[in-house]
Amino acid sequence: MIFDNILIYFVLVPLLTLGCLALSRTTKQIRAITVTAGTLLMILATWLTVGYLQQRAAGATEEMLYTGSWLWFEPLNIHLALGVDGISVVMLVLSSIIVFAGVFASWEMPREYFLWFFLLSIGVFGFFISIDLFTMFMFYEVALIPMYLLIGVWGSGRKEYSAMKLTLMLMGGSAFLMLGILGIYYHSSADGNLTMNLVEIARNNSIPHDWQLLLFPLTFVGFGVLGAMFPFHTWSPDGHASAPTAVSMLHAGVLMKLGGYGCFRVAIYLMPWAATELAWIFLILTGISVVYGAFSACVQTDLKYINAYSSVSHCGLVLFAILMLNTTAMTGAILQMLSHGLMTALFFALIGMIYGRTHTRDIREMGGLMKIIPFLGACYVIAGLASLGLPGLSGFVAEMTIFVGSFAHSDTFHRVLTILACTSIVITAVYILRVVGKLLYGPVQDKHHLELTDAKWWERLSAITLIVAVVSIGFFPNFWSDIIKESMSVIVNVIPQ
Amino acid sequence: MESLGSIILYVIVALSIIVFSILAVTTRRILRAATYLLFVLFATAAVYFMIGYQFLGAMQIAVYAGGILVLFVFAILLTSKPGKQAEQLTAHRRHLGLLAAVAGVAACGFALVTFNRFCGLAMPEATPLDMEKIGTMLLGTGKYQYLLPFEAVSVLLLACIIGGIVVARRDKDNDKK
Amino acid sequence: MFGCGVYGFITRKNMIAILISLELMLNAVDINFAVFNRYLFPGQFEGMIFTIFAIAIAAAETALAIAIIVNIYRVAKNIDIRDLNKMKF
Amino acid sequence: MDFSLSILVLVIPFVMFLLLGLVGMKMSHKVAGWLGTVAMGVTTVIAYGIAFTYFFGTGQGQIAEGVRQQIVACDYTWLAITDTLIIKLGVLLDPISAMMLIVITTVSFLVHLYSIGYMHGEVGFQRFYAYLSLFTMSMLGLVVATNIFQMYIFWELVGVSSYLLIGFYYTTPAAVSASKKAFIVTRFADLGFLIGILILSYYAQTFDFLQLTGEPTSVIQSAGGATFLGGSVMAWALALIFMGGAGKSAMFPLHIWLPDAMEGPTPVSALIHAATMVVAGVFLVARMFPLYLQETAVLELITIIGIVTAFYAASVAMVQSDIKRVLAFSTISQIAFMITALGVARPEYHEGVGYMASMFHLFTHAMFKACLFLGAGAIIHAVHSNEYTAMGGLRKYMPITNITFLISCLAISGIPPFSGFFSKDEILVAAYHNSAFYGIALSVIAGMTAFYMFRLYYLIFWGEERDYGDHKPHEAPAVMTIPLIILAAVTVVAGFIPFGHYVTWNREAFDIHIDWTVAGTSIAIALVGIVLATVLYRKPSAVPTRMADSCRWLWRAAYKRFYMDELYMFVTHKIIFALICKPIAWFDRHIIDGTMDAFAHVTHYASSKIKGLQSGLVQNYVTVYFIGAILLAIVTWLCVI
Repeated sequence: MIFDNILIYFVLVPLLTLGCLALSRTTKQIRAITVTAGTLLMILATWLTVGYLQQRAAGATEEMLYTGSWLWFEPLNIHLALGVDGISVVMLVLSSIIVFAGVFASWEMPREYFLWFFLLSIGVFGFFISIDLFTMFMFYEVALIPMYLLIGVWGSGRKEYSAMKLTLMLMGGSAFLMLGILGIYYHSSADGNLTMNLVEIARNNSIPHDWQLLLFPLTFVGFGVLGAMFPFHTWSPDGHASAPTAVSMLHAGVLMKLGGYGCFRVAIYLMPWAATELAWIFLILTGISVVYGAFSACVQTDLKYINAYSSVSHCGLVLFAILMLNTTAMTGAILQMLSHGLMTALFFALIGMIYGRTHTRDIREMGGLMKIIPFLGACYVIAGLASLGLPGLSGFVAEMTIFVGSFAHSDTFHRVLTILACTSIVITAVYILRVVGKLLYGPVQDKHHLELTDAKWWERLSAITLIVAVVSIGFFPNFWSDIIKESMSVIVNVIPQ
Repeated sequence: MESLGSIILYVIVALSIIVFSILAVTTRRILRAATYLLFVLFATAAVYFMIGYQFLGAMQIAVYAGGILVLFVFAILLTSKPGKQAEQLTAHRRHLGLLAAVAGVAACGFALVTFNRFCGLAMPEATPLDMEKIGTMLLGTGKYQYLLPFEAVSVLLLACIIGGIVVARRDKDNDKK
Repeated sequence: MFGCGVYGFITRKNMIAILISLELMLNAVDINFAVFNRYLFPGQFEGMIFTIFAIAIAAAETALAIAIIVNIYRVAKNIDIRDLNKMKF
Repeated sequence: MDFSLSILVLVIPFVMFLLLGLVGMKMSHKVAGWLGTVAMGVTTVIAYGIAFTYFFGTGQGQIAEGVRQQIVACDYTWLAITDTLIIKLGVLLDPISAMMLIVITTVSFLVHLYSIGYMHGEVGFQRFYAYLSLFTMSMLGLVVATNIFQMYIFWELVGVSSYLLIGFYYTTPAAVSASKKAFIVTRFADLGFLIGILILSYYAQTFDFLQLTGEPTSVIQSAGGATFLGGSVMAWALALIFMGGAGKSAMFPLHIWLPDAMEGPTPVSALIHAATMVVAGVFLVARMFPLYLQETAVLELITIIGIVTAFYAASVAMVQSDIKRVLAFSTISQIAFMITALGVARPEYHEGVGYMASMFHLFTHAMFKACLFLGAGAIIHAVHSNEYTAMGGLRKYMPITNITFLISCLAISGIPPFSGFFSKDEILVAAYHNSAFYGIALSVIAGMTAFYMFRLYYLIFWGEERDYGDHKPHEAPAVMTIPLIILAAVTVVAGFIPFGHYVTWNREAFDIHIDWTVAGTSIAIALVGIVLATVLYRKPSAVPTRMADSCRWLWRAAYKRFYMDELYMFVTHKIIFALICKPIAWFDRHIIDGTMDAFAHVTHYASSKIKGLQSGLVQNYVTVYFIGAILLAIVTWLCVI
């Protein structure tokens, strides 16, 4: 019945951890539980990937594997429909790695923190495994609420303000989303029995054109707000700056990918005609957000703000690539999601550790940390180079695929925008090196920085897991890009050329 | 046309009602307002008599003029030291009130004028109205009879009495203060 | 008369004055009932019965109002309407 | 001998990088140093083996009907972007890549050897060797790339390793900003390179060099004459690709990073800024030469940039005070020579003598420039200062360095017995063939090169004696002088290698014959330069200072590198940072954030206003109620009629 499908465990494991956490008392127990949960999720993800690949190798051609759907709410015909294709497998792997690293990055946190943390992860995992529109939206909300509490309670700086702002803006986004989903639901099938299931809606493809023109912007903006599209990105710098380490890791790493994944899975997959029509508006917006994020990162002084703006720029690139509507660019987008997720998580983990030691995030006050904390310094340089797009690390692979894919459009409008996006690699180089130069190299500015201790074993573990992931994608990209490309071609041939 | 006398009488009564009600509302001293209210009540009773509803007029005089007004006087004496209550009003409230009153009168006047079906209608012949008829009407259960409202009002009055007593009962601890 | 009642109700500060204007308004209504009944429906007496009931209820109401006023006076020592805004939002 | 061994050339340095990088800290300096050098030695031996079997070996269709075949040793698909555009990692052997293999591995091995002595006692010694092996790996990868994307991948890796090496002394802010500047400028050029690749890939639908250079004409036709702002798209693509090369080889507009890159340790400058990295641009143009031949306009552009850079660098080098800066500018001008040689090369004159000449010059230049840099390193190591004012009359104290320095100076200024003469002479021949103007310009610049090289030589080794206080400058230790001697020996011998037999643009053998008229003029100009330098600088005399004062303005401008750096700094800091980034950040903080906060504020204000209505005054309620009732009446009345 429900328990034979592997996907459901992605939600059950965090639920179980919530239960055990509620009972646990000492921090030792808490750590034990959270670590086992993290490792369990990692094992689940790898087992899912292996199983998925075997099924694909064995010639399973239908789009979604491990499908199963249980009726939930009769009148609206809402099912808990689960299913996973290449892209969601990749996303699940990403989120499980980040949750695992997140657990280690928040070692000294109290019990309640982990309660909300795992609730957040339930939302995230649920979102990726569900194919039913309504369940997707529900998990999306489940992922939003803990954000407020985690930032509000354990954050730093103007935490209440940014927690409030973050949640309100994302709620605003999800309001658009709700409109979009309802619109889609009511047009989901011509013959009357309306369905929430993504795959069926795509197959019927019965949403009339004029409705598509209305619903597409709604859903795209709804998810775009989370994916930090240009005008709606202001929550990201504040939200990340005042969130605790692991939360901003999970948020920047995975939740922003929820936006991108949603855009592409719901907005484009279900309303392809409108996608081709309206792509140019959003292309301009995302084009701006790529360059805009990079430029504003050049002048920030707070470490987390720099990283937040760089996530705005990279996620803008993701949305930019999705709107190119061809297989290469979209595969590139998913790769970029994967690589950016890992990179930002690594960045935030390191920034958290540095902040834990120097208690300041202002790069003007810090300097010459390379000699004092060599391990963290080296990891920071690797993370910087990865987000810079150094070949051999994941950033390069994703960006190149995106640029090659988006070059496929030969009209000058696309060409100009692509070149604009390409310039972002230079600006990224500028602000990454500025930070690395100020933070790690140069003379030590603050005397009492001298006796800082280097990374502890759990901090090393979380950093190393992420670095290994980034390097593995960088060295063997074909493995990932094949998985994504297969399931992407199914979606792309829905789009009228 | 009716007799000249009744018209004159009618005018006198109407004028008195209007004048006294205006006075009642605008006087400084509360006691004087009560007296003006008394005159207004008498004038209304006169109107009832004019249209031939003697029972109604009597009721009015007995209950209103007699009962309620006396209550008022008691209340006034109980609650305010005589002669002190010089009231002054904020201009804003006065204008607001005036505006509301004038708007109300205009609306009702306008409504009356448009239904001009009956103005200038002569007084129809007075149907005999004796107490026995009123009694049966009040207590009968036929088509035009009002037993149910009668009972309802009686219950209401009972509730009122009890309420009044409870509310106005002298509070034990209050006195000790 | 009804107009004066309304004006009085709104502008007066003293609660009893308000009650008086209330009475004015009620009487105005009673007159209307009676007169309309008399002119339009000479046969029936709804208007009159209505007025009778109206008067009865007015009496009850005034009694209660006075009781409340007395109580308020005992508590607040003055019956100025503006001080009674405990029930603010 | 099959070439599967060739992949080892890449793997060994990479393994060394990982080993030294991760475990290096634990090792002592000695162990790490020798381990790195031995590994590099093994790579050099393998590279030599491959190159010789390629050039001299028979069999396996090395030389099919006179054309030396391009052999793809191995190919591993790295990333299949689309079914036609596949990025492969592999090794492609053809004349220029084999020649480059020799150059890179020899220089890198000698630098490894040299830096054991030079870097003795430096903190982070192992890290230095790790970066060196990373650099060598990426440079070798770049050279043997089978497709243009693999070249781009290693191109970026070279950029990063040069960033790490330049910024080795990361405690000094100057080194940090220099490495940052180097990386950003090269990164900017790589952007051009990337866009060029993308255009090429879109039109030619392939990355592979064999297909691109195999039948260039079809590649150009495939562009279908699409034009973009005037020039044909292919011309744009090739120009952009050249821009990438220009950035890496420090051509005129993008040269600012090279002089500052001297902040890095001298062995780094020797390896990167003399022999290998700067030459990447030349190698790129050479690799894509058949395509460039289709677009002569681009070749003209290349020639012009080459000549401008050569002249600019030569003039600036004449007045620099820091010896490493002089050598840096001389590198820029020599690279410009090679680029111009490629620019002027046309298949119809003399079977593309320009192409062969530039490759030959590349080979010889790598040798003697590395020798010069290592020599300079030895001098700085002895005198502990870069400025020539602190040197003078060193010939007594450092005889070996003196001789090797002299040999390389003679080579670079093109004096017959040395290799520099042969390669530079070929370039001049090719230039004269193309157009007399280029020829004359190049010979004048050659003369200037001779002048500033010997100015440098005399200022260091001759001139009046500085009082070196108690500790006299001693000869560099053996491990540093051996590479010097080897390089000097090679510079002497290299001139006589019949380069034409091996490296030509269409891979047919072709023998060089010296065209004595051109050679004569170039030798004459070079001698004039040398004589002028000896007269001015051999004896400490006031003549040079008086000359400098006469044209004070020009001298200062040249010294300040014609204010190019200030211009760049102005552009980047003032314009980009102040006028773009800050307003955007401000805009973001206030306008967009502002609107969001404005929403919050508006709702708050509205709610406080509504709150006022519940004033608790009974009478307010009554009035409102009453007016409402009347309005309602009116409305119903209106609707009724």
